[in-house]
Order: sequence, then structure tokens, then C-alpha cells
Amino acid sequence: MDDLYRDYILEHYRRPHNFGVLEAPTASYEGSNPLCGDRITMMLGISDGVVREVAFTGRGCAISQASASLLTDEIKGKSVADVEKMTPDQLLDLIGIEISPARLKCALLSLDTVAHALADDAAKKVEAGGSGAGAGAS
Amino acid sequence: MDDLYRDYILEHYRRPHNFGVLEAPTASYEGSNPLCGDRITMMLGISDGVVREVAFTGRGCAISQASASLLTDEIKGKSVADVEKMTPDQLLDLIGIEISPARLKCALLSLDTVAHALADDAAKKVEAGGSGAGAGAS
Amino acid sequence: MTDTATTGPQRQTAPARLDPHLLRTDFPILSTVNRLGKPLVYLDSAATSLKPLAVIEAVDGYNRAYSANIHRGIYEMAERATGAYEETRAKVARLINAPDPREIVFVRNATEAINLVAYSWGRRNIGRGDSIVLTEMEHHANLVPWQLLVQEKDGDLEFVPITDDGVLRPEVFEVLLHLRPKLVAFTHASNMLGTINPAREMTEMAHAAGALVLIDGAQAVPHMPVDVQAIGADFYVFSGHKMLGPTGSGALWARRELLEAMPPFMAGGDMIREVHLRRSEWNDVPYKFEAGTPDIAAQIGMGAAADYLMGLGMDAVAAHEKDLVTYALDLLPREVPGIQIYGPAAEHRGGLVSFNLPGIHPHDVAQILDRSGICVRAGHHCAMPLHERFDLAATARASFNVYTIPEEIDALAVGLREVSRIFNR
Amino acid sequence: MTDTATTGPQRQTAPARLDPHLLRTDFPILSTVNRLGKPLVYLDSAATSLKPLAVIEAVDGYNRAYSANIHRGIYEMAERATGAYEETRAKVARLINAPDPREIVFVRNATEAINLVAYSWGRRNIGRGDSIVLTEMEHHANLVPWQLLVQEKDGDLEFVPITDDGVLRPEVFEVLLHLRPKLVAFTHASNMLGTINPAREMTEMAHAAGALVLIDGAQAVPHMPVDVQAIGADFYVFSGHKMLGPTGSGALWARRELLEAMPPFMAGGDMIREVHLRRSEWNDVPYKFEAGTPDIAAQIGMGAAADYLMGLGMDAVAAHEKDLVTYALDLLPREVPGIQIYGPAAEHRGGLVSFNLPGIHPHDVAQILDRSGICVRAGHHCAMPLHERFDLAATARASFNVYTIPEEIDALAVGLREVSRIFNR
Ligand SMILES: Cc1ncc(COP(=O)(O)O)c(C=O)c1O
Ligand SMILES: Cc1ncc(COP(=O)(O)O)c(C=O)c1O
Repeated sequence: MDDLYRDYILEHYRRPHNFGVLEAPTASYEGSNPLCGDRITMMLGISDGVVREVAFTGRGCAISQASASLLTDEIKGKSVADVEKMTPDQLLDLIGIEISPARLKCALLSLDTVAHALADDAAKKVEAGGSGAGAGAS
Repeated sequence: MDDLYRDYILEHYRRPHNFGVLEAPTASYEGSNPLCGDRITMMLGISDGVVREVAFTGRGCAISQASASLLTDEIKGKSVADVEKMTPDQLLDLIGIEISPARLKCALLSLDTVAHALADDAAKKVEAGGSGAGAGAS
Repeated sequence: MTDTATTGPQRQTAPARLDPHLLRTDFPILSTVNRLGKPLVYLDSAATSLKPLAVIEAVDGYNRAYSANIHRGIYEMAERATGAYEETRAKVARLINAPDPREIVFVRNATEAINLVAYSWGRRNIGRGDSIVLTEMEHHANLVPWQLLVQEKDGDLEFVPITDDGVLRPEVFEVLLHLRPKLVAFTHASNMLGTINPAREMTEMAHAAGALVLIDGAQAVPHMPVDVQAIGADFYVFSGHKMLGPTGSGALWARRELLEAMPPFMAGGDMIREVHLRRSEWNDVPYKFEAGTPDIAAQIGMGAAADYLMGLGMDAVAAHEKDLVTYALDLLPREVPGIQIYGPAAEHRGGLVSFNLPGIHPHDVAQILDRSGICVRAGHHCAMPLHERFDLAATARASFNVYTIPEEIDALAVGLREVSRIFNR
Repeated sequence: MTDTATTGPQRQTAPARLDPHLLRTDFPILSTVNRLGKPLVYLDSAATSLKPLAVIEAVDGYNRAYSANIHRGIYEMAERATGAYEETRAKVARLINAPDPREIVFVRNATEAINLVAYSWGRRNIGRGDSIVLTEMEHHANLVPWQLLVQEKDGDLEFVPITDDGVLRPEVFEVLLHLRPKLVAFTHASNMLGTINPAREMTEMAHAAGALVLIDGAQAVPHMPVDVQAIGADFYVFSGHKMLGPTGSGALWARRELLEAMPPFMAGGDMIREVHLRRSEWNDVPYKFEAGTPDIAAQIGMGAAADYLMGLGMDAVAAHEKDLVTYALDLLPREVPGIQIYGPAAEHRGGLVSFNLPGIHPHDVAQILDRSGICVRAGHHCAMPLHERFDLAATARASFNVYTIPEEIDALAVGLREVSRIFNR
């Protein structure tokens, strides 16, 4: 048995949770790791400061896809503030296997993409004069 | 006793033969070895294809100065054709001490400068329509 | 387009063979094991090669016994260092049959060599509307410097396309030459497809159209006989670290009159003849292009590598690697169900194979192989546009060298079956 | 102008001393003898330094045991190589107190670092009529790249003159700053005069006048504590091979926002994020500036050198070399009749002494010393304009490092008396 490719990781890779598109995401971002060709689009449906819905599409290695699957499960229903506070180490704990330095970028791409989506969303709200209503976009 | 700095080399360095200027050289050239600051001006008085007079000025290390002193002795009275045929090895034989690769440029500066003076002179004659009379210059 | 320049009429038809099992003892790293006790199966030689003892000791010998600076020292150690450094020039010239060691400019790697030409020759010779012809299979090193150049000068890039088999299309090359490009720059051997391009024929065609030719030999010089005179190239570049030499070594070869006409690239010590506060004069070729203290240790190591390769005989090296790639192209499709292999048939390629397993990202392939001590590369191999051309995000690549043995290709096949098993369990 | 930046308020007033006799055993070359059986008296450390075992073994260890390419490999050996390479960045950052390892760009040597800044920052920021202020005591590496730049951009160079003692004239610097130069570039320590320039004060003055500051630390980093933040510099460059590291190693430090705003210098693999046929995007700093396979072995060796120096303590190193130069400046005039010594008093200088013997060319001096195993440099030391300033064709130079001992200066004095004897017999 391979430490890195445990059954549940492969399971998440083969049948990722929350894989698909949101019809009207309030925040979204396409993140990529051009060096390996990993590419993930994260879509979030936020209301009242809570991540109500989340979905992702993309292609990439087992680590990046399983990481996105696990992360989306984790953040659904959490407050934006809590999601923003999530650290790479927390995600790595969630993934639960040992990631070598060369694969860190793969493992963290999902979190990085979520962070970008949230930051873009926050910036949009500032621009819109602090209005609390996300404008929804892709 | 030092192999490289034999008495006759130092003698040539301290009291170089043919050191000075020709009043009306038919060919002359200033050669230099900027890496060490060696600098030699060779002046030749050529008539009927024979080096009648030769003098040099300059400053530099013992090797380059002794080499110029020995070389000028050697070529005085020789035909231009013979001087042109002189090889670096012949000059090194004349110097008679072992020259390390780093000092070769010092040792050969004099010959190099003579060769340039002769080449310039020949070029001038070609320009002047093959006339045998050197125009004299510095 | 078939290539005769690199085999040449005067070469033996039946080249001597290497004994790779025997020469493996020259490579100390091949007797190491990984963290799990697995012996090293190094199939990433196209990224960088392993180093034989002769090279390791050449570097170590300089560092231990005569680590002086060169060219200006009058003491024994400095003369020894200068001698060893300049001898490397002669060795490298011999390796690629350059007519004159003074045409060998030492650089860090192939990348620096190409940048040197782009900055020095390119900025002087490429003007508004001038075009440069490249190919779709270039390594980023032979693409991005030209992008920067044409951007600055408002010139154009054109690309020779490739077939689905990964071979250049000569009829399009012909058409592009009608644009009368100033330069044609192409790789002698592709680091992703393995394709060996017909360097001499392409050079002749380019010259007939009035273009100069730069050849990226990073994947050729380590693996086959290269004769820059027979090819007729104007610029030829390669890296020492891929030809059994140390990192930090490499060479640009160019015809003497080109080098002489080119302005300096970097400026500083050693590349000057005279310096005044407001103007300077340049040193002779090749020193004009070697500013500052060079990587003396590495270049001396590259000299030892050139000796080692010439000792083996480049015909024998090429024959050995042809055997390996023929073996791999036969074995892998039989032993690894579903494997997708890119690039041309063995006759047109050097010793490397890029591939994918269905539904498995090459990063995962490489990671699982690593546990068996098998080193392959996964990614775009610095050839993103080529991957785009095939609509691939990434590939895995196994690449060979003189020390590669068929048993390692067997191990790769076993490893790949294990990858499939894990992913399909 | 006196320099406090390099000692700083928080440093010990009585730094620990080195034991040079003890540490000499770390340098294998010091137990070799020359062709005549004379032990090595190496007084040419300003050209390049000797290498301690730790450095030799760091290079050898990479070549023997994990000689993989970096950044893209997923296998164990590649991760080890990447780790060692990136650790060097952190070590070098610590050595010069850079705030962030990502501000360390690896280059071949100080020369390449300066050329990088001249090409990348300079071509974008220097325009017609802009001026750059240098000094009369610059090494060619910090002069000729700026000549090329202002020639291309139609800018101007101005030079801070020096006194006959070899010290910069602050009042003229002040005046030149009224020209509002875009850049002030000067050497932290002169490789011919030994002068240590007041880097922090000069940087403050330059900044007050709106200029950026580049400091050539090639002769400073190996010999004294350097704190780029305390100095306040914008760019700081140095060579690994002069600080006990291997040839081929070196670093440019620059403030992050400068690096980020600068366009790439060389282009190729590793410095890109995305490449398409006609356009590319750049990688993050510092990778944007490291195109192609870097000199992995050499940079790892520089990391070992940085560790070695920090282990000794740069205060102790500086104190040791100050002792040596004080000793030499006292001994040589007493023991060597007629010797002419250039440069300032010991308090303003680092560990080197340039000199001439009356009526004897320095090449002859060096050649005769070589027979006694004594290595000194003779020539213009890549500082021709400085030699012109003093109307000198050449000088001889004895330069020190951590392994230099007073006995070697004694040997130099004896050797120089022998030179005089030979020439005056
Ligand atoms: C003050 C100074 N700057 C720059 C350099 C250039 O160093 P490198 O040849 O390692 O690039 C030197 C070395 O001689 C130097 O002494
Ligand atoms: C075809 C080709 N060209 C150029 C290069 C660049 O070599 P380096 O990184 O040594 O400059 C490579 C190496 O990957 C290559 O395969």
C-alpha cells in the first residue's frame, strides 16, 4: 500500500465531492499551477457571511483534485471569516497524508484558489461601496 | 641564482641595447600589452629591403625589455624578408631562459611589434602604388 | 529531410558498442539507494546527467589542489588553472569538431548561450519587421529569448509546425523561408518528443534563403556525434551538465567572424583590453564574451566529460541509446496497457520516451515510481507550447544516457504497471 | 564619512578572535607544496579565495550523491537537490542580513549581478541625459556595464574622485549628487587600494538626492560583517568564489519591490510561469532572474561557505584581517627598502596591500616570489582607470583571508628583499 495514495485519496480523486458548477456563484476564481498543468475553478455561493454552496471544476493530479474535494466538503456551511483563517497546515491535516515539498503546490492549489475567490469578492464589495450583497460573477 | 633572471637578462634590462629613438624611421609601431602595462615603440630604418637601423623605447618588465634589447641586436642588418620569417621560438631561443605561459606575451611583445611595424610599412607601400621607398612615419 | 551530417560518410557502418554495465561503475551515484533502500533507477538524464568519477574528480581536484583564478596570475597554481581551463576549450572543440578552440565561448548553460546570441548578435541584427523562424518543438530556452528580442525590435516569430508524429514539416519550413528570415533557430533533438531534426539539411535550406542558423544542441551533444562544420551551422549551443559534466558549464560555438563582429554581452574583468573612465576596448574572441571570473571548476569538469565521451566514442554512445529507445518503444506498449507514447519511431529519435497513462496525472506517476527508486520527470519539460500543440497538460518522460541499461526500462515497465494497479484498484 | 553601518551599535565591542593557525587545517590546499617543494604562501585571496573542506565536500557531495536538477523533479534526489539549493538562499540572506531569502538572486559572480541590474533595471530606468555616479576606484565589473548602458541610452557617467591616500572625496560626491543621478554605484571595499568606503553614509546621501544605490560587495562580504538593511542599499552584489565558495557562485540582493518591477534579464526555463508561442508570463522573484539550469553544485557550495563564515563570526574575521593589514603596513616599509605602498592607513582598509618596488616591474616581482611559493597578483587588478589615476602601469598586490597568518607576511618581506637583491646585484 502506498502511503501517499491511500484509498480515500484515490476515492476523492475518482469521485470528487462538489465537482460541478454553481449556476450563480457569488464568488469564483480560476487557479492554476502552470508547472504541472493543474487547474481548478472554485465557485462559492455566499450569503450573510456564510459559504452556503461550493463547487469546483478542473483537472490535475490526484493530490490537487482530492485536496479540492476535501476542502469543499470542509468549508461548506462555514463562515467566510473562518474560511479566510484556514491555514495550509489545516488543509494538509485534512488531506492526512504526507506531502513532499515538490507536491505542496498541488496540495494547496485548492485553498489558494478559494482565498483568491474570497479576496476578489471582498474587493468587489469595497468597490461597490461596502454593500453587503455579492454581485455574483464568474 | 634564479633561472629566469640570469645576469645577462638583467643586464639587458638595466642597459638595453638600441634603446632610444630614430630621427627618421621608415617604419614604426607602438605595441602594448595592456594587461601588464608593457609598452614598446619599435622604430626601423629600412632601405633596399634591409633593416639598417633599429631603436626602441618603452617601459615594462625585465622579460619584455630584455627581449626587445636582444631582438633589436638580432635584426639589425638583416633583410626584411628574414626578419619577417622570424618565429616566436627563435626569439625565445635568443632569450635563452624558460618562459612560463603567463609571461609569453611579455617575451613576444617585441617581435609582435616589429611584425606590426613591417606590416604597416608593407601596406603603405602597396597603397603608394608599390613604390619601394618607405615614406617614413611614426 | 534525413540527416547524414551527424553520421557522415567517413564513419564506420558498424560502430563499437558500449558496455553500459561495465561503465556504470564509473558513476558512484549508481551504487546509492533511496530512503526505502531501493537502488537508483535514474531515467531523468534529459534534465541533467549523472557524473562519472573522472568529472567529479576534475572538479574536486581543482577545488582541493589548484583553486586559483585564471589568466592573470603569474604563479604556478594560477598557470595550472589557466592551462586546465583553456585545455577544456580544445577538448570541447574536438567533441563538436569546431575548427578553432577560440570559437568556443564558455557559458553557464545552453540557456545563457542563446541569450548571449539574442542580446549580442540579435539586438544588432534584428530590426523592425525582420523575422526569426523557430519550430513548435523548442525548449523555452530557444523560444523566450527570441520573444523578448522581437518584442523589443518589433520583429516577427514564425514557427515550423510538426506532424502528429512529432516530426517537423519540411514543406512548411520551405514556405516560411520565403519570408527571408534573418535567423533560423531550432533544436537538434527535442527534449520532449525525442525527435532528431535533420540539422544539415535544414541549415542548407536556411542558408540558401539567406538566414543564419542557430542550433540548440542541448539534447544532441551528449548523445550522438555532432560535427558543426559538417552541419554548417553558424551558432551551436549546449550545456555541460547534460553531457556528464558539472552544473555551471556549457558552451556557445560560433563562427569566428560572427563572434568578432558581435558586440560584448556582459561587461567586466577579463573581457576588456583597455578600460578608461568613459570608454573601453574589448579583448579578443572568445574572452570578449567571458566577463568576470568564470566557473573555472565547472568548465574544467566539462573538459573531463568531453574526454570521457570521446573515449567511449560518440558513435557507440548513439548506437547504445538507439538500442535503448528501440527496446523501450517495443516493451512499454506491450507491458503497460493503455500507455500513450508521444513522438516519432525509433529511427528518428534520441534516447527518451514521453508518455501518459490513461486517467492518471504524470505527477502521480512520477511520485509512485519514486517509491521504487525510479526517477522520471513529469510536467511540461520546459516545452509548454509543444504540450499545447498536443493538448496535453503534462507528460511523464523517461530519458537515457550512456549508463542506462535495458533492465532499468524493465523496472520502469513494472513500476508503471504498479501505478495502474494502484489507481485502478 | 565614517562607517558605522558595518559595525552597528548592537555588536560586541571586543569581537572574538580567530585562530588562523588552527583553521588552516580546514584548507587542504595549504598542505600542498609547489614544484620546488616550497609550501604554499597564498596571498592572492582578493582574486579568489581558497576553499575549506566544508565547501569542497558540499560540491563533491552533490556531484556524487544527489546530482539531480532542481525545482521540477518529484523524486527524492531532486527534492534533496532543490532543498539544498534553496537553503543556500536562506544562508546567504542571513550572511548579509537580507530580510527575505526571496530577495537573493543566484548568479555566476558579482560581474553577472551588475550586468543583470544594468540590463534589466538600467535599460528601463536610465534615459537620455540621465546620469550615474560611480567612483574612480571601481573594478571594471562596476564600470564597463554602466559605460555600455549610458552609451546605449545617451546618459552620463560621473566619478567621485579619490585623494592621493585612496579615499573618496565626500565633498565632491556631494556636488555630483546635485546632478540628481538616477543611480549611485560604488564598491564597498576597493580591490586595489583596500579602502573600505562608508557605505551607509554614502547610501543616505544618495537616497537624499533621489538616487538608487548599488554596492559592489565583492571585496566586503568575505571580509567583514555586512548588513544590507543597516546600510539601506537597494542592490548589493558579491561573488561566492571570493568568500571561500566555489567558482560559479554569486548573488545579487535587491529590495523585493525593485526585483518585482524589473523585467527579466535572461529568458528560458524556470524563469517563466506560462509560455505560449508568442508571449510568456514570468515566474515569481527570484526565479524570474534564474533562467535555465543554475549552477546547483556551486551555489550549494556557497551555502556551505556562508555557514563556515558565520561559524567563524564576521566580526572575528574582520578583526583578524585588520590585524594582518596593520602588521603588513608596519613591517613591509621597515623590511623592504624603497617599497611604495598605495592606499589608506589600516583603519580605513581591508586586508590587502598593493605596492611596487622601485625600478622593478610587478610581473618580475611576482615571478620571483613564485619560486618561493609566494603567490601575489601583479597587474592592474581590473582597475585600469585607478592605475591611470596614480600614473601606474601596474602594481603587485598581497591580499589576505581568514587562513592568512602573520608568518606569511614575514615570508613576503623576505621574498621581496630577495627580489631587490636579484635586481640590484
Ligand atoms: C571590487 C570587485 N568587484 C567586482 C569583482 C568581480 O568579481 P567576479 O570576477 O567574481 O565577477 C571583483 C573581483 O575581482 C572585485 O574585486
Ligand atoms: C532542448 C533543450 N534546450 C535547452 C535546454 C536548456 O538547458 P539549460 O537549462 O542547461 O540551459 C534544455 C534543457 O532542459 C533542452 O532540453
